[in-house]
Amino acid sequence: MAFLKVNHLKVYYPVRGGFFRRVIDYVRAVDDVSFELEQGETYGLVGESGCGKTTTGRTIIGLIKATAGEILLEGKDLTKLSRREFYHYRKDIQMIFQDPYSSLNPRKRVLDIIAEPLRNFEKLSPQEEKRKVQYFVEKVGLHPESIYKYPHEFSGGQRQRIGIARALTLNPKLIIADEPVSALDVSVQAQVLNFMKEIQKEFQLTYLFISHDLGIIRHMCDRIGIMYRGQFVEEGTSEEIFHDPQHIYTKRLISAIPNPNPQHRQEQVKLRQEIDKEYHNSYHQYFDAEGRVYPLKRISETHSVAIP
Amino acid sequence: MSKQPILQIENLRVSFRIHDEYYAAVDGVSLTVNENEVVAIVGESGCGKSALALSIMGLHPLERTKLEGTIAFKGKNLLPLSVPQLNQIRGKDIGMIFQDPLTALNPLMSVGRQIEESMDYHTKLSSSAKRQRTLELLKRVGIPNPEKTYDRYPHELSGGMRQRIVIAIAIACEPSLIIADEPTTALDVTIQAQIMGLLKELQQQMKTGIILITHDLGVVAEMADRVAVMYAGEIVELADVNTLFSRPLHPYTRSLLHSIPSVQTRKEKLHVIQGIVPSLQKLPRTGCRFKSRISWIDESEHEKNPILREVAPGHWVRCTCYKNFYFPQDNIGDMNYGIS
Amino acid sequence: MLKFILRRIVIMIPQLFLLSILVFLLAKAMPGDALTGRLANNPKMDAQTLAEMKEKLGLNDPPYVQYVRWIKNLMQGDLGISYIHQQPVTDLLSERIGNTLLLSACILILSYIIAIPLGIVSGRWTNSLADKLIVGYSYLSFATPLFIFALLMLFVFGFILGWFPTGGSVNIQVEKGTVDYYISKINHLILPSLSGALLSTVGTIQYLRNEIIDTKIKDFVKTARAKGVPESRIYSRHILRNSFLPIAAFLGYEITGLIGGSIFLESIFSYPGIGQLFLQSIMQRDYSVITALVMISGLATLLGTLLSDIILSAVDPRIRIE
Amino acid sequence: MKAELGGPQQVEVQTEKSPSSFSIMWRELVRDKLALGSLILLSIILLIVYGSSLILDKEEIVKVDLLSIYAPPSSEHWLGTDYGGRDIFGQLIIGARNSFTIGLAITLITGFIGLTVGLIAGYFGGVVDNIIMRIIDFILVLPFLMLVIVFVAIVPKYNVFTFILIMSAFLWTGKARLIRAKTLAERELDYVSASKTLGTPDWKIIVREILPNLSSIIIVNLTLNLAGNIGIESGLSYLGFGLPESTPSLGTLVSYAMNPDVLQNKWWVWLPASLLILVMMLCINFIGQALKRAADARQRLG
Amino acid sequence: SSTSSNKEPNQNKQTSQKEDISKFPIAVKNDGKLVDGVLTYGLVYDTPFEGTLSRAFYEGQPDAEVLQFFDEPLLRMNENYEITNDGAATYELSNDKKTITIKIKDNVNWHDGEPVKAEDLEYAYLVIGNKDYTGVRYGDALIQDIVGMEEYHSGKTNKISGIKVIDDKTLSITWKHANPSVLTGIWTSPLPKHYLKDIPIKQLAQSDKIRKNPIGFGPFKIKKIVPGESVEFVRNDDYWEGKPNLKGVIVKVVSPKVVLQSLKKGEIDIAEFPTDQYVNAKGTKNIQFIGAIDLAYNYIGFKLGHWDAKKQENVMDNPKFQNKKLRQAMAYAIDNQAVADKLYHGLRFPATTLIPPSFPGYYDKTAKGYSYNPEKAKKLLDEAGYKDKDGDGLREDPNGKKFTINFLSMSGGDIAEPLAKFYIQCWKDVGLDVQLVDGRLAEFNSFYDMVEKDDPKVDVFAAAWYTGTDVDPYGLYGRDVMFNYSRWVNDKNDELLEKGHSEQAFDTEYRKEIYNQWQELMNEEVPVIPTLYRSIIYAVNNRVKNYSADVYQFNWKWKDVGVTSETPEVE
Ligand SMILES: Nc1ncnc2c1ncn2[C@@H]1O[C@H](COP(=O)(O)OP(=O)(O)OP(=O)(O)O)[C@@H](O)[C@H]1O
Ligand SMILES: Nc1ncnc2c1ncn2[C@@H]1O[C@H](COP(=O)(O)OP(=O)(O)OP(=O)(O)O)[C@@H](O)[C@H]1O
Ligand SMILES: [Mg+2]
Ligand SMILES: [Mg+2]
Ligand code: NI
Repeated sequence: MAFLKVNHLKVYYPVRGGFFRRVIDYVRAVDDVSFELEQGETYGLVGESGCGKTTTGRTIIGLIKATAGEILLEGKDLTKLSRREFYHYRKDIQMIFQDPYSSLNPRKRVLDIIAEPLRNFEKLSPQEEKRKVQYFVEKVGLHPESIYKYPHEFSGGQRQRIGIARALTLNPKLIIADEPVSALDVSVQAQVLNFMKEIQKEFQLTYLFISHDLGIIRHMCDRIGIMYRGQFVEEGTSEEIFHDPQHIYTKRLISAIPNPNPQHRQEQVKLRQEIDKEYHNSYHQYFDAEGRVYPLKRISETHSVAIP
Repeated sequence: MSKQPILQIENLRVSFRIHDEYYAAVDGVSLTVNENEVVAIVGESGCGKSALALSIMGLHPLERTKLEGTIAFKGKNLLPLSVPQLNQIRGKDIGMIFQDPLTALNPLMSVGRQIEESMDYHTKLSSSAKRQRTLELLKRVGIPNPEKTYDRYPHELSGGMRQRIVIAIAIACEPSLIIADEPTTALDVTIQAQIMGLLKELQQQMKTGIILITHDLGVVAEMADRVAVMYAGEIVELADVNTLFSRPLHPYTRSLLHSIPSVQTRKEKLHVIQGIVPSLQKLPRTGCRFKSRISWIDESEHEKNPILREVAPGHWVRCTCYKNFYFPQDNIGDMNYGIS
Repeated sequence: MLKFILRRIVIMIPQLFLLSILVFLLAKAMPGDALTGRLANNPKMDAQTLAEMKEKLGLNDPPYVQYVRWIKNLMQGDLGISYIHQQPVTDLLSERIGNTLLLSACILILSYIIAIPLGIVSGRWTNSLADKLIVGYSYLSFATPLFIFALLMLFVFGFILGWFPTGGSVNIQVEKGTVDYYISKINHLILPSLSGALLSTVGTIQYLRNEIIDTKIKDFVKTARAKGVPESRIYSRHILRNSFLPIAAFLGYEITGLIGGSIFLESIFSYPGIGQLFLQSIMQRDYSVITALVMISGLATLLGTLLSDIILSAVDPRIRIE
Repeated sequence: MKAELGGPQQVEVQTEKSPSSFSIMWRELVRDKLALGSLILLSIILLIVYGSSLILDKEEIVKVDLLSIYAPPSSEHWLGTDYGGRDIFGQLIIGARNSFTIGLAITLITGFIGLTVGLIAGYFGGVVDNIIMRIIDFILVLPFLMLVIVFVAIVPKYNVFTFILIMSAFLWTGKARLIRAKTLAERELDYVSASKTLGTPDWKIIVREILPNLSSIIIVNLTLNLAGNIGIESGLSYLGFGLPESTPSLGTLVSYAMNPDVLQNKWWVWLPASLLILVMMLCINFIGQALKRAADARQRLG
Repeated sequence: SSTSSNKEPNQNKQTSQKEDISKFPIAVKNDGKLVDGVLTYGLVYDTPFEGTLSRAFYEGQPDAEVLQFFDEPLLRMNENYEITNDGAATYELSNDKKTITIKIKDNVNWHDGEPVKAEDLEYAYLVIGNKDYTGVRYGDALIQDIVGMEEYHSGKTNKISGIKVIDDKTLSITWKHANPSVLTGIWTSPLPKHYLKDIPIKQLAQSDKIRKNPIGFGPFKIKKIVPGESVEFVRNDDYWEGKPNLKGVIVKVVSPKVVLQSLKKGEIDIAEFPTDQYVNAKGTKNIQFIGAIDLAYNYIGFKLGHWDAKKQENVMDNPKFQNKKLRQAMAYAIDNQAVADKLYHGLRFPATTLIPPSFPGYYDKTAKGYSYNPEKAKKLLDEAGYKDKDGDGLREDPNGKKFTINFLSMSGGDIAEPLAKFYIQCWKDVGLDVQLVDGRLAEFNSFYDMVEKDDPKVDVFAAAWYTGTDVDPYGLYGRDVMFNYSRWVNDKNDELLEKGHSEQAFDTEYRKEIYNQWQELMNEEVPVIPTLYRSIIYAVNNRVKNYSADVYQFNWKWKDVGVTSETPEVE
């Protein structure tokens, strides 16, 4: 059984209008999305800005209410749980946020930030609490003394680590990372990515890794789902997606990545032009009359594509 | 093929006043941009890229900024010019593209008017001629429906469209130099690819020089002719794009290249640059500024007063600390690399 | 657009309805009524006639009956009859409201005429001497009570220097409709409106100043500079237009403040308008006038906010009213 | 009236996200000579006022003395007397104390209500926010003067305390709006989402997470508000609904200037109080502006 | 007749000076030669005038001041406020004193040229008595006492049987009772029937014919009205008594705050001057001050019972102040002389009886009243059993219980507070614990609300009455009179008041004797303590001639008022 199974998830935001500000339409931020995560793997969610990645992630962790569908964590449907019941599942899913600056409360010391979940779930004595916090602080590679500092005294990468330490304190099984490095400087990105890989092994974590940077996705993920306007266009292993993309949208996405080898400039441009041409010519093969993609179709054990 | 230099920056220092004292954010930068050439400036956030770009345009707040050195545009030093004099050049001879296409556009003005505006001051065209030209520009930057778009407001356009407008503004008067400060950072990859293509195309058509500021090495590889790597206000390495990617010398350049995950190759671990860029006030002002971040290179390997040296024709590196730093895949010996 | 306005007006109805109930209850909760202690100049009155009059005025009915009667008339546009003025409230208001509107409009315009240049100077040249003086003035005006200031203005310019008339809204001896008549009207307006305006600039100055400081470091201003737009045009075309937005938005709220200020100004300058009328009616428990005035000022406030929204949507293309 | 200044839309203050904002505020205050001078002057005034009002016999000061009506300043009455022969200086001291206390109390009470309501509306949003905002809108259209009159008439004991309550009942709305707007912005930040995912209850998020981050704008706003609230009762005194005269206040003293004779010939009755209001307001304003600069990185003096 | 003051003047003055109203000239002095000029008359009020410009309908004092220029009663008064035959009509009283016959002079014409007729006066009564009438004049006992008035008022008849139009210019009115108040209080202001008759009575007060284009038969005609702020009058050449001296009059509202400056600048020629500003205004060169004693007095009343609305009479059932000695002691304890001298600089002066000196014929000059005598007050209190038993300096009631008196005083003007404070201090000095009701002064409406409704919170209250021209105090102190706020009832009082307006009382000597007895009774019983009499002062520009301070115009006429230069004198 899959560790996390998302079934026909839909998240609609109401659009109000008309005379009485009634709901006249919906933004279909996530529109019938299904995927599965196995324990210990990293699943990447990629797509253009606004395609619904964040919404998917936040719905799974319960920050946003699902409009329809199921989110099964080890077989238990999270969407059907009451607030109270959900509380117990809180510990199993944690999140790493995009912006290390706004995700840490600037008015709290690192100790208080990291201890916050402990205080909510475990009754520990101050000593125990401190010990535990220090343990995690060291785990994420910071000096144990850091716990008395405030977030602004750390660099972006260090902050992101603090965020990770906070997520780890409850021994979660699943971590949702929503663009964990996109706000970081190039030189710091690597630090965090490496570190995330390390702790994944150590703590047996499952990642749902959200990003629009295909380089990072490729580096981190075992399996990848490509999203387009709230739906999946393609899903497969990293190899399959990058070396054998099936959907024109996927191809286009991959060809758009700049090639860091100046020698291949010409070819890259040519490739891009070809794919663009293909995209325009064969558009109707991939998208229906309303410009929406077709349901996923399995083409191999691990690879599915949205083609008619 | 000999190219005409259009911009020659000599020993530029840009200092900002913080707590009554001036701190240099750009420190002794010299750089030449030739006609029809794309010079990329890369570096970590805060290394002074934007400060450099803004000083060319004279856009720093005068009361809090000190500019030293020379910025010669077509042989004329821009630094001593007054604002009205600068206005003759801004927009006409030098165009600028900003990072965030939403904030760079006036929300209350139709985009057509915003493009036209620079023509108001630099040309004597009639208003219908200006409009005509604006529509052409819109078409040129790939806006499908220029007539309609002319009267639109920025918020009604998508990010990619907006950036096209910003580019149209920059090229409105056919400048001979365009400064693009992270023109694609805020955009999705697919849009980024389009915008890069557009820029390249325009550059080739108009034979303008471009200063391209970015931190995305992929973009650099695809766009630039020459690359300047900046660290802590200084240029640490300057070379043509092929050289820089195939034979990076400065440890900082190397680290940058290795720390970026690539789609093509999958590594288990990425290279990590230790530490962080120090803040402006705490910047080391003597010695090799990168020293503190490469602990495995011995103190003594760094120069006391590192200068930018031409180690091979067109390849400049600051500090000699790279010399004993061995990279197996490099073949330094093959080439005529020496220390002059 | 029309739909939006309509919708907003529909939303106003329950608010006004609630206001009407509250106002009515409050009016009744005030001690005394229109006849309390008020027969000062009619020394001849017996208890029976007094009771009869109360009956006639409906003061003896249970409050809800009075309310229903009032609201029914209100909906037909009948605001009742002022007891004190023995005249339909609508007539009374039409006599007075013109003056107040004129005065308020003058104050508003004058205060903008004064505040906008000052705000611009102070925002453009922050921390300059001029800026400090302007900020100093705005604090001073904030700290000065309106009634003291108005009195001083009246003494200095009205009496000591004798430049302006010291009371009333128009010289009775000029013929209505003549040029003289309008000159006289303006002449009577200058002093009160200037007093009001000089003290009501602080908000505008401060908003404008802050807004300019905020706007002038925005990216699009940099873009404009990079285009080679001269500094004066940068301000006139880019910074100011954007900075005026919150002021436009504030315009509607100003109306409420003006009604409050007019009470002071009108009584000091003997300028017969609704502010003074309101005070008089409150003091004399002239219920029909009080309730009418409150309803009108409530409506004005609501319309003011609506106006602000409309202005805002007119100048800011980002806010579109469908 | 003057109290409007706080207004429906507060001046935007950008929050500096750093815990040491108190020390930044202090630094900014000390750096600004004007603000520092204001702080010192204000402290001295308050010390004198609160100190000497302990010594002064209030009964004695408000006692009518028909033998020394409108006495000009002399050694016996430093600032002369009013129409009741009461010592102006004593009234000034006690009045300043009352006015400052009133201003402070109104500021604090409205701050507290505004904060609570604003936080709740901003944090929960949706229906709660809608209802609260409608209530606030409604309060804005209420006839302030009339309500004051009704309240004054129906409260059994009209004194400083009830006055504070009445004024506070109206003046919290501006603050609630400001706090709400700030909270709305703040709750979008990830640290709030983080707390939610960590299972922290809503009330704790409001109190422990969001509130501390609003502290600097709250301080700035309250300071500037305090300045406005000090003279607040003078307008009402003019209309005859100020404090009873047995409770001296600066507003009452100032409003004596309504009498043209006092205004022109008896400066000692109203001028000291007016100046005191002015000085206190300016001091507080200068301090507030310095704090505001501290809270807004762009305007800092450096 | 009755009422109250809502304009408690503002007060003040330099400690040393003391004015004396009896030394004020009553008329202006000006020996200059008249020129044909326009005079400006200031209405000294904080509020605009209401603009109900009809004697049958007006209520506000400002309207009354406007009315005097273009309208007047048919009968004039003498210095005792008794009707004379000098006015636009003459009268004759029947032998039984129940019927008066009024004959309007021939040349008396309305401003539109129509003659003033007997039916116009009848019409005035028909309007006032009508059930649709919206004004307050029907409350007058003298009007209700007219034969047939009640029937007319209830709608049973459409004529008043007691009022007969004898011919075009002659009319008679018959009352059920003979009452000397007829001589001082009869209604003789006609309404122009030809002009108004088409308007329903209900809408008369709001009609343009009263508010915008009213007509009268007075010395000036209205030319223009700016509602609420000013009125322009022009000379009525057809005035029955001859052509007035002034070419025109402008009446405009002037705020009391700036009245002195307006006078100095010559912006207004005549204004009733706020007494509290007099000390500063004195000596102003371009104006003269004239003055007289006002028809009013201030008093402190004791709440002795309540008004029974059903029975329409006062019931004296409050035990707290039934002890006469306590009331007397409280009267002795207050120093009115000090109040008058220090707070009012002599422009108010201690009252000795409830009939003010402005009724020279009835004011008891010999009455001593209660002059300040704290020792006597203490003695009386001791006698009455109010002694300080617990040694706190305050007296307890005879049962030894804490005795607190709740004093209600009205706010308004600067002086209200120190005055109330001063009284409280005075009483405290004799050992009485007096507190302000609710700890504060009451605002006008709250004040009268509490007083009229006999709020149990109130023990003692300070108020004032304007007496009007009718000396008869019945309307203020009668058993069945609501305005008897102290609710004091006393048989002797009833008897004296009844006699005071009996047929016999047409004999002035008799009436005077009765009222002397009444004044003595009131001073002895002190249901109310008379405290102060008031002055009324007018400031008049030096160029004005023939103007005088007596409001009821018994020795001057607006027709004679003139100016001796084209422009006002300026200081
Ligand atoms: N609170 C909201 N109300 C209405 N629409 C919303 C809301 N939040 C998101 N959306 C819309 O839902 C869609 C998906 O948003 P989402 O944030 O999930 O995208 P994303 O893939 O994370 O994009 P990005 O890469 O920019 O973060 C977008 O079109 C967005 O405009
Ligand atoms: N107006 C200013 N006043 C003071 N310091 C400034 C100012 N502008 C920039 N700096 C400082 O100068 C340094 C260089 O800034 P600059 O904006 O040039 O960096 P950058 O390389 O463009 O970074 P990024 O990639 O983030 O845009 C930074 O430390 C920055 O904090
Ligand atoms: Mg997202
Ligand atoms: Mg930059
Ligand atoms: Ni080095």
